[in-house]
Amino acid sequence: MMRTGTFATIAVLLGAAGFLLPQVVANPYYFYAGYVVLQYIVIATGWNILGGYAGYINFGTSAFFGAGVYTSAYLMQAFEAPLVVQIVAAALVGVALGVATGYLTLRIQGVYFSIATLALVVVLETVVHNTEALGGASGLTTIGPPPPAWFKGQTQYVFCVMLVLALLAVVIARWIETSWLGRGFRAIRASEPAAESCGVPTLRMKLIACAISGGIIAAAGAPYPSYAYHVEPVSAFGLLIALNALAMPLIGGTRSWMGPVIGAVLLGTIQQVATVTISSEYNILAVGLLLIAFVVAAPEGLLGLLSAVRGGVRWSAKPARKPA
Amino acid sequence: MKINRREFAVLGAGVSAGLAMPAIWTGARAQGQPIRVGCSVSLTGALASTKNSLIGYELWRDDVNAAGGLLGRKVELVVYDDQSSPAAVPGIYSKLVDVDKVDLLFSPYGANLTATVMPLAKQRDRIIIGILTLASNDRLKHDKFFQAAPWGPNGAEDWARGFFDLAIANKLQRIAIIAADTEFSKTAAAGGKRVSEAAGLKVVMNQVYPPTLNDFSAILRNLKAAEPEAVFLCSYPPDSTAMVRGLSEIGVGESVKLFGGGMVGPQYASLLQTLGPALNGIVNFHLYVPEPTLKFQGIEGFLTRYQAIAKERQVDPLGFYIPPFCYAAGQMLSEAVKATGTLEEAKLAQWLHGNPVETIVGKIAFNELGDWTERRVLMAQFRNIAGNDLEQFRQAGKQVVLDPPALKSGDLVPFAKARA
Amino acid sequence: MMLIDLAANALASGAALGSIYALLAMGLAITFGLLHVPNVAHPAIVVAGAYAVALANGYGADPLLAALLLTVPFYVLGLGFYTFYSRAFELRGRGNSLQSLTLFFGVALVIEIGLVIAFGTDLRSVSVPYVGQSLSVGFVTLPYRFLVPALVTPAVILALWLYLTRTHGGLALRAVAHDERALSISGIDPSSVKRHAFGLATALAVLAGAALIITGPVDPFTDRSLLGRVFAVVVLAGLGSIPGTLVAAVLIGVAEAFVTTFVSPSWAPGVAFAILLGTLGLRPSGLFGASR
Amino acid sequence: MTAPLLSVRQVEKTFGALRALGPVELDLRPGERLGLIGPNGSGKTTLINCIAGLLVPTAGAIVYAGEDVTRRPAHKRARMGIARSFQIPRPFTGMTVLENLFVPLDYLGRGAGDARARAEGVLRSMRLDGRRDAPVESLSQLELRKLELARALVTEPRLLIADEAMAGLADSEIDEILSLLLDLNRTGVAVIMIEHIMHAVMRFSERVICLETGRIIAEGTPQSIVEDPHVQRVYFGEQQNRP
Amino acid sequence: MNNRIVLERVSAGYGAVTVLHDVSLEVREGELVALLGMNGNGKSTLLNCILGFVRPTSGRILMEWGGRVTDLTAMRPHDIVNLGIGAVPEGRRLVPTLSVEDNLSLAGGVRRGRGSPAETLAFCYETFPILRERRRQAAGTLSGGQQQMLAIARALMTAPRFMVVDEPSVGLAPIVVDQVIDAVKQLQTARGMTILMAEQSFFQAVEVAARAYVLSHGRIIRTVEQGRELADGEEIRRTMMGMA
Repeated sequence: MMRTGTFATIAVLLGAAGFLLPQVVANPYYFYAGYVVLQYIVIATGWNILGGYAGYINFGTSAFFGAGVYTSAYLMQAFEAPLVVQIVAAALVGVALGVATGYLTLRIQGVYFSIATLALVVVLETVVHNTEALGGASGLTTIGPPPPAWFKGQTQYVFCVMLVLALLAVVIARWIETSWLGRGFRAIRASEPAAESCGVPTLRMKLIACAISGGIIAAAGAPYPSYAYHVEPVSAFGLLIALNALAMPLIGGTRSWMGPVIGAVLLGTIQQVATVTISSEYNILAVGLLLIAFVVAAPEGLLGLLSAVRGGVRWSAKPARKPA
Repeated sequence: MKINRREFAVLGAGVSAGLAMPAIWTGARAQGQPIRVGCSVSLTGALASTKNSLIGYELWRDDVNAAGGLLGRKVELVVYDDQSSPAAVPGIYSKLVDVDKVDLLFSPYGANLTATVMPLAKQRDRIIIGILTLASNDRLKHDKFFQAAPWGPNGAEDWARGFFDLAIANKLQRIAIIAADTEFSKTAAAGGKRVSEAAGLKVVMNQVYPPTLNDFSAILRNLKAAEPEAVFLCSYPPDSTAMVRGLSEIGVGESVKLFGGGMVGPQYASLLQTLGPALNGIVNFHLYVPEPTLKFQGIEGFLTRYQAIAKERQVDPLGFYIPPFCYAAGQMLSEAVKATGTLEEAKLAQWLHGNPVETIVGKIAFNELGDWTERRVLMAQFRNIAGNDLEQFRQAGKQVVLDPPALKSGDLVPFAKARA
Repeated sequence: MMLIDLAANALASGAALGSIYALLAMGLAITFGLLHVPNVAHPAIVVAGAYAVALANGYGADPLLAALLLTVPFYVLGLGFYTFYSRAFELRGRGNSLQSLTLFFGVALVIEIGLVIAFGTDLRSVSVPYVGQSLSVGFVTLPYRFLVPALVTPAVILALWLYLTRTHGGLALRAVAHDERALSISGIDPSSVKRHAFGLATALAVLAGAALIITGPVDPFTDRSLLGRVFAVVVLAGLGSIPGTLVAAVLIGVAEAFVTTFVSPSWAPGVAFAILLGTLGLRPSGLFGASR
Repeated sequence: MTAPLLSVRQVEKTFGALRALGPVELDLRPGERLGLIGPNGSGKTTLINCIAGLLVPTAGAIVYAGEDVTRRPAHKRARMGIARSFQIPRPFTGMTVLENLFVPLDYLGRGAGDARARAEGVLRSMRLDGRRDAPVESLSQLELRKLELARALVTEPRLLIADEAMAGLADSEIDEILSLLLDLNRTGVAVIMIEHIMHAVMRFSERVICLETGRIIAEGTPQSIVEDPHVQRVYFGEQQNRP
Repeated sequence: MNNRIVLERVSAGYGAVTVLHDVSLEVREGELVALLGMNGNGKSTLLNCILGFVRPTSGRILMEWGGRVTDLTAMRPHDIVNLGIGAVPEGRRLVPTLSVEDNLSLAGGVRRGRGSPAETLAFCYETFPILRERRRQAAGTLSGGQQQMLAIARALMTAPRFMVVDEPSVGLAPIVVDQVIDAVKQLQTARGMTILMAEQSFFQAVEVAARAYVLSHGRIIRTVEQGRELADGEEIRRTMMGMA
């Protein structure tokens, strides 16, 4: 684990670099592509708090993402709310949705939980389809006020906003990981009865994990209307978001905050690059094969692979003692 | 799990290299001479059936290059797969504009995907040709947008107006409107409702259904009960199929004289072949049918060449619907460049606003929003379809044009009679 | 009168639709329900089956008959698929649901693109004489397009039931879900039973594919819209309950038909999942599941 | 006689039609060492799960430190000083040994300031301090057993339930765990020991209870238990005269 | 012909724990041998080694039968069973949702070239009439003793030459314990079956067995030949109870 000082320095430097980037890099394309990668960092990090730390696999990431997208799109349309307000509101909606989902975990576990979250996506998508104020199937066109001049353009602006969100998400994830909260989550993942016996209020902890995770994922959706200028249910609740949300932490490693970040950067970048290079059905084929290859060859993710290569026995049990 | 600083730096370097890759890759290519025209096509995902538009672009490119190119330069296409996902489109078009430095743009297919490009096109003040998008420029009013679809000047309301004109002309009073819950269908349905109300027709049923529906029994029963004289249906290929089958299975009742209008699907060979005689009597929109009244210059040659390629690529073997308009989209650009002798977009746009373009889908004149000044959506009635042979659809008389009057090749036969 | 008419028709078409859902979910009820392998690629396999059936139909074969013959190669395909899966996970004594989910997502993507490459992206359908006609009994009218595949389900369930209760292989299959060691002790290799179960589920997928493509046209990405519903059916039924699968699927089908008829078709997909969410909240083990 | 620390009053637990436990009646003095024996499936684990709060009894009451805790969740009982180890060690994977001890310290909040010092103290007393920063995945069986106990002890409970804490250990290792438990007991902690390793239970316990098919069939000093005919029957079967 | 099962210096364990240390024993054709010891001393691990569920870390397990020697050490459980080693496992391992007869036919349905399943089934019903009476009933609804009998009958259905029986008396009422142990004894006396039985019910087991091995902490601490048990009984008992 990185030292807190190092981590804080890197975070601040990255943040500062991000804000200087529009002054240095003229080509807006990198902000478009970077935005998507950053968005996935936030989503994967948020997913990992529930899925990686606490061990509850959320299939329905797109429900939270879509809720965030629509909250902010609606606020933009109806009240011309500034982006900050949209993000905060989206996060709150995500937290509320997370708590509702969390109540499910009080009763159901394992695959049942995962399927329930899948159902959540369909229910929310249906509601959006049938709500005139949210534009139904046609969606909403979301063109807001021009961004502050410093950023040189809308995309640079939302990129920086997403960078801040990504840093925030990672800071939260890292804080959780090293704090009592993260120890509680991981205790739940390892064994709920043992966690209970150590005084961990597992039910409340699961609610908290769902709420934080949901809030972060929904926040990741909030700048989307400002990025794409148009929202509609199919992409807001798309399967790709849910798929990436679980594939990215898996590829990076689910045990530490760094895993989802590495996975999101790697898979997100590959997808972005593949979109504009391979650019055919072979693109999706490559992603599919990549997933299979990772699961088979590096099931603990890159970080797991790295520590296995480096530490050898560190993560595996010692060989059985030789009998006397 | 520990990662030390050195390893983190290595990871970081790898990631930066990954991000920088497209720049390195395409940077070298951008040195070339050709005029580059860029767009995204839905090669995968829900809209993948529109990927035959690529053949339209390619044939246009080949024709231009065979004639010596534009301004003495070859034309080159830069095409990416948007996976039918609107979320992927902004990044792709930024890549096209900012990295690949394309000279001219086509939009992605359809309104939802195009909605995410229009702000970019307007901000960068670029010419963009809309590929079968509907009402995409109504809000932004970008003066360099030109539509490659014959929806007419007031597309959202008017593109299916021919259907209502037919209803009025045939003195039909009671109308039912049924639409799939998708952008295009709903826009059309809403437009249809306004047109009907303005014309004093009575809307006896107005219903939206999810695009995954494949059992229309319930809707058809409700429809029968409402006793409409005309049924305006806005549907997508799978549900169009289900609805047409429902017509044979459940029926719509004796009252219906006019059925169809906005069904996407029976323009494609696969559905024509599947549905065959079940289509008889349906009056539906189309963009091109092989009727004698539609002998535009070059269209037949285009289709012949298209069909050879399509067979090989396993895409729609007829190619009546989208590909000619993609070719025409290219013609708009090449004609403008030829006429003005420049690639300056302001001049090209000015020329396109001022001069009609001769294309393989007819002569096109644009209004200030870039829409066609004249609506040229066809309302064609399926007649005398026998069996499931695809060849018959290449003949005249199978899809008789009823509207617009200028292109008319026959008159409405009431629905039940045409099916009998 | 009108109301009864509509309700009766909704009931009939809902039941038919549900019966087809059950067929779509049947293979998953075996792999996921009995073997606990979260095979999210199942709908993709169903669509692949539908393509195979369409191909055979192109040569004039009846889709259901073709599907029946195709069960053999699909069965073999399933054996291979499971062997790969177990090599990747089970034999190494690892593999959690996250990993197998990701694996199967990958497989689903590969199948989708495989279909695109092999057959293109246009909608495919089959031609059979009974499409476009319906059966009318009193005021209830039911298209054969739904009725015929819907009748396949009870036949499949009957066959499956006979197989599970009357044959040695079936007994082994029921036992493996419960206790692999009980099988070893009976002298039966549990991993070969599981491989066989996977083959069976894959063979069922081709029957489901035939049913799917008789009801309407299919494209390589159709699986995405099936995924949620088939999982909903299996979970609602309670994992592994074969008759429960039919009841749950019919319940969903009828609920959808009623909402379509009496509320609005656009609410139908959500309603099915709302039922699922409600059931999970109140009776987590599904409608017919034993206590966990 | 002092008030009991724990009273199990007519507790029963059924799973469906199966009666796994009870009715069972049992009192435990503060600082007492109680052995709980019985064959597999006799209800020992069900009983301690009811005491620790992982199961809610079907009938009866559990009174701990004067309070009725029958329906209180396990984490609240942990807060009241009931600690337990598990038969199959359940370390918190993905954490180091020290972090494992932080979990109860975090949630039971004993001296948050000197948590680290406390944890290290417990590790020292368990002779686990050498493995402080090792990931739990790398621990040996003995170390896992010790970690299980350390995690239970770090918050200074008043009652420790040790569920087969010595299973699978070598004799010297059993002695090591036993002496740790005796040291602990000397500080006033009551211990319930569930164990199959008879010589360990007999050496450790002041009082032994034998369960069979969910009921207490014998109770008394180790010596009297060994000689109890019921216990003998349970463990050795009926001694019949050969015909 | 010297038909027998031999364990040669077998050690085994789970992960970091070694449960069996260097255990050697043999069971000759026609013998009923008992394996005694309290819970947690390695009886089940030993039997699971024979059955292939636990792989020994060292040592060999051999089956010498009909002049052929087969090394069981690396074989898979079902192959071992089909070779002629019937198993009545710990916890019985019946399939509770299947009927009595289905549980039996599951085991009888594999082709092994020994005995006819129909005859074996008849023999099982003859030996345990209660199973015939309840043959349509789900195994999970039987009483403990009946389940144990079913487990024994199921082992018979695999047409074994040798049977491994793990604690048949566990969790049963005293009267039923006698019945079950008698049934096992009957298999030996009436059918000439070779049996290795792990048991906690010391006296009953010693009484019926030709020889008993006492297992403590994974080692054989004592071998008791039949007829000597009464002299040693008290001492062994005290050792096992931890009072020696």
